[in-house]
Amino acid sequence: MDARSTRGGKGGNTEVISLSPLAPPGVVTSDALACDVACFPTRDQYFALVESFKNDGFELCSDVCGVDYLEHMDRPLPEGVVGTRFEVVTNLLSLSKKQRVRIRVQAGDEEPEVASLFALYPGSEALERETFDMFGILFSGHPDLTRILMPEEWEGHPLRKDYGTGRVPVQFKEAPGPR
Amino acid sequence: MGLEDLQHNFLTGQLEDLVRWARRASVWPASFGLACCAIEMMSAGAADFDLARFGMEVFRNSPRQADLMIVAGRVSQKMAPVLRQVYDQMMEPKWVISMGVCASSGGMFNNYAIVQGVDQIVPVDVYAPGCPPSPETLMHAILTLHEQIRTGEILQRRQSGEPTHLDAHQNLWTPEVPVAVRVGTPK
Amino acid sequence: MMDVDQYLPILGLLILGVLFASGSFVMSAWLAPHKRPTDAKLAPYECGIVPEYEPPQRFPVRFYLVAMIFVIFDIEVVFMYPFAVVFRQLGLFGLVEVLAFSLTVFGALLFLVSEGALSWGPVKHLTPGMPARTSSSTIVRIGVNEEAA
Amino acid sequence: MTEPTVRTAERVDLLTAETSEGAQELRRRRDTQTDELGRELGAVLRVNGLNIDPNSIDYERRDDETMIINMGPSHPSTHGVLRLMLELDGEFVLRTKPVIGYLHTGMEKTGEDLSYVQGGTNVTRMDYLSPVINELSYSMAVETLLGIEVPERAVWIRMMMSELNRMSSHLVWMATNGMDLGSTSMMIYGLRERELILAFFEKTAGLRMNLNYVRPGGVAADLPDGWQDDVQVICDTIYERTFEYDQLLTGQPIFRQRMIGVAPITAEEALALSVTGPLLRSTGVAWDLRRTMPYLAYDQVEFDVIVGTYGDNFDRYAIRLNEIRESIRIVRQCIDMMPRGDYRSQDPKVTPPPRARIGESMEALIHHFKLFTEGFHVPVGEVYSAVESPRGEIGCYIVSDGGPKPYRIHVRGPSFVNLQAVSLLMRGGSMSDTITVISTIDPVMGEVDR
Repeated sequence: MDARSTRGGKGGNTEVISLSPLAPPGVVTSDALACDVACFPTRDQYFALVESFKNDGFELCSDVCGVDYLEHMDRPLPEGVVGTRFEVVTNLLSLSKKQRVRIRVQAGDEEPEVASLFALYPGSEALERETFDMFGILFSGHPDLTRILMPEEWEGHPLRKDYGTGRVPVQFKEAPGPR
Repeated sequence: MGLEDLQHNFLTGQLEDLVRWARRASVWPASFGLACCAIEMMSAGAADFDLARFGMEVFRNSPRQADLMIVAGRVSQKMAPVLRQVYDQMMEPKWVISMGVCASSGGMFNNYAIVQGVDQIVPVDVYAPGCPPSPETLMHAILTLHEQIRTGEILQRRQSGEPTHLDAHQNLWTPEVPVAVRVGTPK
Repeated sequence: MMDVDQYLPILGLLILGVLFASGSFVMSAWLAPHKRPTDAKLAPYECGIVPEYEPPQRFPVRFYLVAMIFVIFDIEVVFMYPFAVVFRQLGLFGLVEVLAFSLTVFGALLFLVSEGALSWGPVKHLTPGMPARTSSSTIVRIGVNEEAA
Repeated sequence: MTEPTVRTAERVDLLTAETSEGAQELRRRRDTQTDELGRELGAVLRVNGLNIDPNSIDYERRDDETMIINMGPSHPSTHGVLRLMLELDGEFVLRTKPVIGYLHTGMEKTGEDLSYVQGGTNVTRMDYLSPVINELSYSMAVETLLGIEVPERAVWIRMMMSELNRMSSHLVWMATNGMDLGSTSMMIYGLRERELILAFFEKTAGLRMNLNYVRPGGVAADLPDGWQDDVQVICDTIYERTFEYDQLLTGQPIFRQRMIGVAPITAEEALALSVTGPLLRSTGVAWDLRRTMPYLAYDQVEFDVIVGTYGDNFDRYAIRLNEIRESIRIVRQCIDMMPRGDYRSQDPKVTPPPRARIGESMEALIHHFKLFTEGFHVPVGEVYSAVESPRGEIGCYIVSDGGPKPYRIHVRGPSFVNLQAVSLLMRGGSMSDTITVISTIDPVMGEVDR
């Protein structure tokens, strides 16, 4: 199914993005699943790939977020990529070439850990803190990896799939209150 | 010996009505804007829906000079102790309007992050429905509060059915130790 | 003894002052509702957060310099009052005397200002051509055709 | 009289512990490492290659010389519940650390429980000053996943509504910025003009704010008839009012003193901090998604992208003021070129049958019932669709696993990223400049904390 529609929001030119020459070898790219191109580096190719993109004209790192594939470990992935539970999705934007590229790196199952992009893009500091706060994905090399959205002594990472939504059953009788 | 030690009799009857009327006419809100309801509260205070007509000319920023706290918006778990702290620091007599469904009952966000109803933290007097309540709804809530003030007991506002004569050492206002405000981590 | 009645008005003023001050204290203690200080209410208000660190006692010296300027003018005015009362009798001599006095005091003020007591402004990163701008002179409009490279 | 409660130490600690956030706070100088002191020069310092000389930090400044205060959650001029911890040396700001999360509503978790039909109501409450633009980025993401086409009229209605929403958001900014700088009359004028737009929203979508108007597949309802002269009145009144604001604020010495030359930012610092929107355009970088990556029908209307020169507060004010005029220009072209046709795509997968047919045919009833209870299924895939909101690039990243509910929905909030420039913009400035810096960044805490 071609998920591309002319009026759709992706904008920019959609032909497959050629990796810059200094990108580490063996990085799989495919655009079967998405409108823009997605690259699937492994954990140790991740920092080098982002660095190659930065030198290739991607000046702005617009988004870093985590995804928890607990129920979809068998999701469709290009061949040669081993799907793990946690994934970090980074979105780079090139102002000169008016292009976006999405980098999906598999972050591992139990203690997900990925290199931090702070040295390349200081703007990703808060985004990585939020991903750590919500998913528990560690970012090695991050200046101060603490919680950003949840209160300090909160246990657990709320956006994980095995974390309950904390729904309170709707009470119709007199609600408990300090009255 | 303060105003609340006065016995109810014909001599002091008029004085109480006078004090209640005066208090109703100039209730100053503490601007406790949290989310979308805060924008509606601002437009309620601005030119078109002027709140100044009800004596609420100015939104006091420090709780020391405010009588009414309008909780405008959704109260998150991180914000709950701060809300309680600001409420405690307000001078008596003080009232609370819970503006919007998120403040009144958690609204559409029934999840780990939102306190399901601000009356688990502070005693609330008037609940304003709506998401966000339009300025007219907020004004209706304010007028209901004015009625409560005008007809309510003069100072023993918190306890209903309490003997009118007040024991000076009895702490009737708010519980001494702040209520355990953080609902904790639901699993 | 006959000049005692000269001081009667001052006595009257003194009594009125004391009466007013003590009266307001007594009335407010008598009529105010019962104070119920809780810990939260006594805590300093810092936008809802109870601060952990006590504010440092040593304030930067710049605040004291401003206080100094006030003291200078205060002293000057204190000496003006008695002068104003006997202003006519003293005549020219009094005028010159007061002018000399205020000149010396003004010297102290000049020293203070030269020390930078009043240069408080923030670190302004002013580049040439910045100040004289209007809301349309400071922006560049990029239309459809001239695409900024 | 009641005995005064002695503020014994451990009772105060109970109170302090209640509201303190531990590691997220700004610690005192003696227990922070040297590179963390770099926050004094903004987080950008720790990136090599940028011309900030690290020896301008006074390392041996002792703790009792500086004061750490909270410009905390309930503060009149922090535009919502943003808490800034400032380290002050007398009147000047050294280090700043924003502590956010006081309005965290768990919207991304709630978004995973709502079907695609209901998702709009959740997303629209994120950036409550520009609800239409949130819904637009969400709906375009869903439509790209579904691969469906939106009819021509719906595209133009969406564009006009999002431009009106940009105007109302900039008007609120003009109002609160004026109020922060002491001009309460600007507050009254700004919110008075905004009422005109809100009245039109109420007439079209039924709600003043949080209107669930732009939905996957088109818009909720057609424009009310006679909408042309409503919008015409809005455009004319607000256009001449912008010159009144210009006259009121631009020549005013206090306004100029507090805005000109305060908190400048250069292009590389802005790009390094991934700042977008008026904050980035004020440094001279002409990046406006409506122009560079056109979506909807922005390539068929002509408008100007406003770019600043010095990158200071005054530029950001001038950009927002002129962007109101540009939006008016776009809305006027929308009135003339609004195509006819239906306002919602006729694809049965997304659009429920018209109300009248439900009474007649059983399938229509079943179709309507199924659509609104379970919602439509979206094919497997992921998409990131970005749109230009008044504060910057708002992007909606949806991962769908074929079910009626999004498997993961993440919204990239522009103010969440722009807030990182706070420590860089505020260093060296005076305490009163922090107010103007927060105001010109224009954060909306709903989309920062999501």
